[in-house]
Parts: sequence; structure tokens; C-alpha cells
Amino acid sequence: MSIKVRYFASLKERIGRAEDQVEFTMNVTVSDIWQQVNQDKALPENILAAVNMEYVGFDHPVNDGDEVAFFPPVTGG
Amino acid sequence: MSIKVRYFASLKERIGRAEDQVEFTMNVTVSDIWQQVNQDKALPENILAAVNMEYVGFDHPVNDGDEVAFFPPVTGG
Amino acid sequence: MIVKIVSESFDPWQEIQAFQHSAQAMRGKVGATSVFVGTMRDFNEGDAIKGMTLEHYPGMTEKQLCNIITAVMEKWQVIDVLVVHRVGDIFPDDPIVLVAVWSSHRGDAFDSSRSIMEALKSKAPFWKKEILASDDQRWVEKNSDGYLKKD
Amino acid sequence: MIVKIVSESFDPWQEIQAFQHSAQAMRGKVGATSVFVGTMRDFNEGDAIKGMTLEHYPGMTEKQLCNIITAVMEKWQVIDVLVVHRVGDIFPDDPIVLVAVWSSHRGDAFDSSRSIMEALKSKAPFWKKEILASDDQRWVEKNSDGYLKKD
Repeated sequence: MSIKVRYFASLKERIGRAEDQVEFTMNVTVSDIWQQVNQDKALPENILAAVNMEYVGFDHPVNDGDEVAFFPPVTGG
Repeated sequence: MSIKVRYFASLKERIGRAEDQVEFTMNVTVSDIWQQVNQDKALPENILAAVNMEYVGFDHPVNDGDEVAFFPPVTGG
Repeated sequence: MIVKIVSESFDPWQEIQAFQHSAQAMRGKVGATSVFVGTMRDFNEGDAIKGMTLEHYPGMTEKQLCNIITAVMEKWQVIDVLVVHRVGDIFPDDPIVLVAVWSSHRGDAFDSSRSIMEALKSKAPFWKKEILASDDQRWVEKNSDGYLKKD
Repeated sequence: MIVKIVSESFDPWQEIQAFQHSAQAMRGKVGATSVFVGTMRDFNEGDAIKGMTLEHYPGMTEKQLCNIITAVMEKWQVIDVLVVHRVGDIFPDDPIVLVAVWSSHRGDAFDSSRSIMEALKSKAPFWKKEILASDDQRWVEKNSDGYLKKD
């Protein structure tokens, strides 16, 4: 299955990419996605995750075609 | 001494006057003023008093030249 | 601080724009503006209302509003305040009151504008007389707590 | 409910006037309008700031703002809501966010506008990068609690 992974703000700069496209053959969680695409990097503190534009925990399952996003605490308003 | 007494809103309509001018020869309180000018009428419930445009209790002293006002609860805004 | 009692209809958004235009010293310092506008509804306590007369106590009204704003500016970090209140004959949809607070931070702005409104409702000498659809008139006896009760 | 993400400068007072003009159905029903406007300051955390870039997550930002407003409209008695938020390059004194709530009563209006702002600050995916007077850039790490600390 194919998953789009997106990064925003300071995390995007830190990783040096705005997005990744990853393929899996088995069921995975948000946490698995991070491990797969950023093997050399520990998850920075306070990073939030979203699947299909809704906030989720890192144990949330990810399905084929989902968009997963990682980003730092929001600072709008 | 000479005191101006003013009434507002529903109290003004009830009393039938917007103001009175009263003369006293001795020290008086807000309560004395009401008694003097409205001898036949008990003070309606919830009526507020002001002396020189500041809220006061009914035992507040009144001096020569003061303006005393009586009115119902305020309903602005 | 500006406090205005007006006997003609006013546009709260134009009042704010004019205030900001003349208060150039706030530019860059303001991070938060909290505004409340009270307008006349065409219903109250289950009755259709077609008009209203707002009486006030000239002099005391301004004095009490200044007292209220001064107390709020001592409690919260506020840059400036504008209060405009209508008196006289008004009709549904007319603005009755505008409270605007400029501050550097949102908490100070929200808290102080609300505090001014609540104090105005309980201490500023204004009185409303409603004209019902039937042409009957009645004095509003007291202000509500500010929430619509769910049925 | 209207939610707008804009990449050009906007005038919050004109946005409100335009919204009210097109929402004629509210006329006579609205007794309370509570508005919050966040503007860019020229200082933050002790440093002079000359500009800012606001990044967002297109799609998720709108979705989260709609979620926030829907939850607020379930909790309080609200007639309508307008939220406008700026993205892109901004400068001191530029409006960043507008939250406007129309309600029949003031308590519902105040509570819901504040609740929308607090939720927006913690849940809507926007990120600020500040450009200091020195030309150094830095990401704002987290939003403040909204109060200026007295010295």
C-alpha cells in the first residue's frame, strides 16, 4: 500500500524534505511510518501527527491511500 | 442648606416628577432626603441612590449643594 | 480612553476604524483587539419589540463608565479603550453599545472587554423602555445574565 | 459559518461589514457580536520583529477550523461565525486573525469567540517564523497563554 507523508514548518526544515511517498505490504501505524522514512532520526519532542487531516495518536493505524503528516506545535492566531 | 433631588426612568414616572429642590437646616442622609420629599410613598424595592453621580448607601451624608439621585436598577448595554 | 454617549445611530465598525486611525501611537504595539457590539433585537422575553427608548443620567453615565474603564486598566494590561453607547429612540438592528479594547495579548483583551461590558450592564445609569408590537410600553426591569436558555 | 484563509492583507472591519451585509437573515435576531482581531506586533519575547512568515497545512487548516466552530456552535447558542486567517509574508500591524461571533445574548457571544480563539491557537495548523530586526529568523516554538506578564 502507498502512503503520502508530509512535514511542516521547523520539522520540514530539519528533515530537509516537505514530503515522502512510502510503500508497505502490511498493516502499519503512524509510529511505523516515522521509523520507516526517518530511520536515522529520533522523533523530535512535541511533534504532532495527523492522518487525513485529523489529529491522531502515534499508535493510529494507517491505510492505503492515507496522508500522514508530522509537525511541531501550532502557533497561529 | 439646599439639595437637588433627581429621579430617573420608571421611578420618575411613578413619582410624576423629574426633580425636587429641598432645604434643610441640619445634617441629613440620603434616606432623610427620600422621606422629606416623598412622605407619602415608601421607597420602592431595589431603588439605587447616588450623591454627586457616585453610588452611595442610604445612610450616606448629604451636604449643601449636593445632587442626590434615586433610580431603578440600570438596564443599559 | 474615549467614552461617547450618542443620540444618533452609529456604525461600530466605522467608530473602530476612526479610533485606530487617530491612535497611531498604538501601531505595532497591539497584538489583540477585543470588540463587543450590542444591538437591538426585535424580540425580548417572548414578545415582539418594535422600538425602544434609552434614558440615561447625563454626567453620571460618563463618570461611571470612566470609573469602570479605569478599574479595568489597573487590573489588566490594556493599551486603549473605546466605549460608545446610544441613547434616545432606537429600532431593531440599531447598535446600542460598542466596547473595544486594544492590548498586546489576547487574554488581557478578552478579559477586560468582558469585564467592561458586565460592569456597564450593572453600574452605568441607562434604562430601557420597550415599545411592543401592540404599542404597549414597558420598562426593562433588570438585565439578564447574558445567556439564551435552551428549551 | 465562513472560514477563509487569505494570502493577502485583509481589513477585519470590512470583512465584518461585508458578512453582515450578506447575512440579512440575522437582522433583528442578533443582540450580541463578539469580535477578536489578532494583529502582528513589532516585538516578541524582548526582540524587535520586522516581519513574519505564516505557514499552514492547506486542507487540514480549514478542516480543523470547521471542527472547532462546529463544536462551539453545539455548546453555545450562536447564530453565525466568521473566521479569517492570514498566511504568507506579513508585517507589523497587519491583521493575522479575525474571529467574529453573532449571537442573541452576550454571554454566548463572548464565551464562543474566546473558545474559538483558544482552540485555534492550540489546534489549527499554522506556524509562525519571525524575522528579527537583525535579519535572523526563528520559528515561534509555542503560543503564549495570552497574558502580558507584569514586571
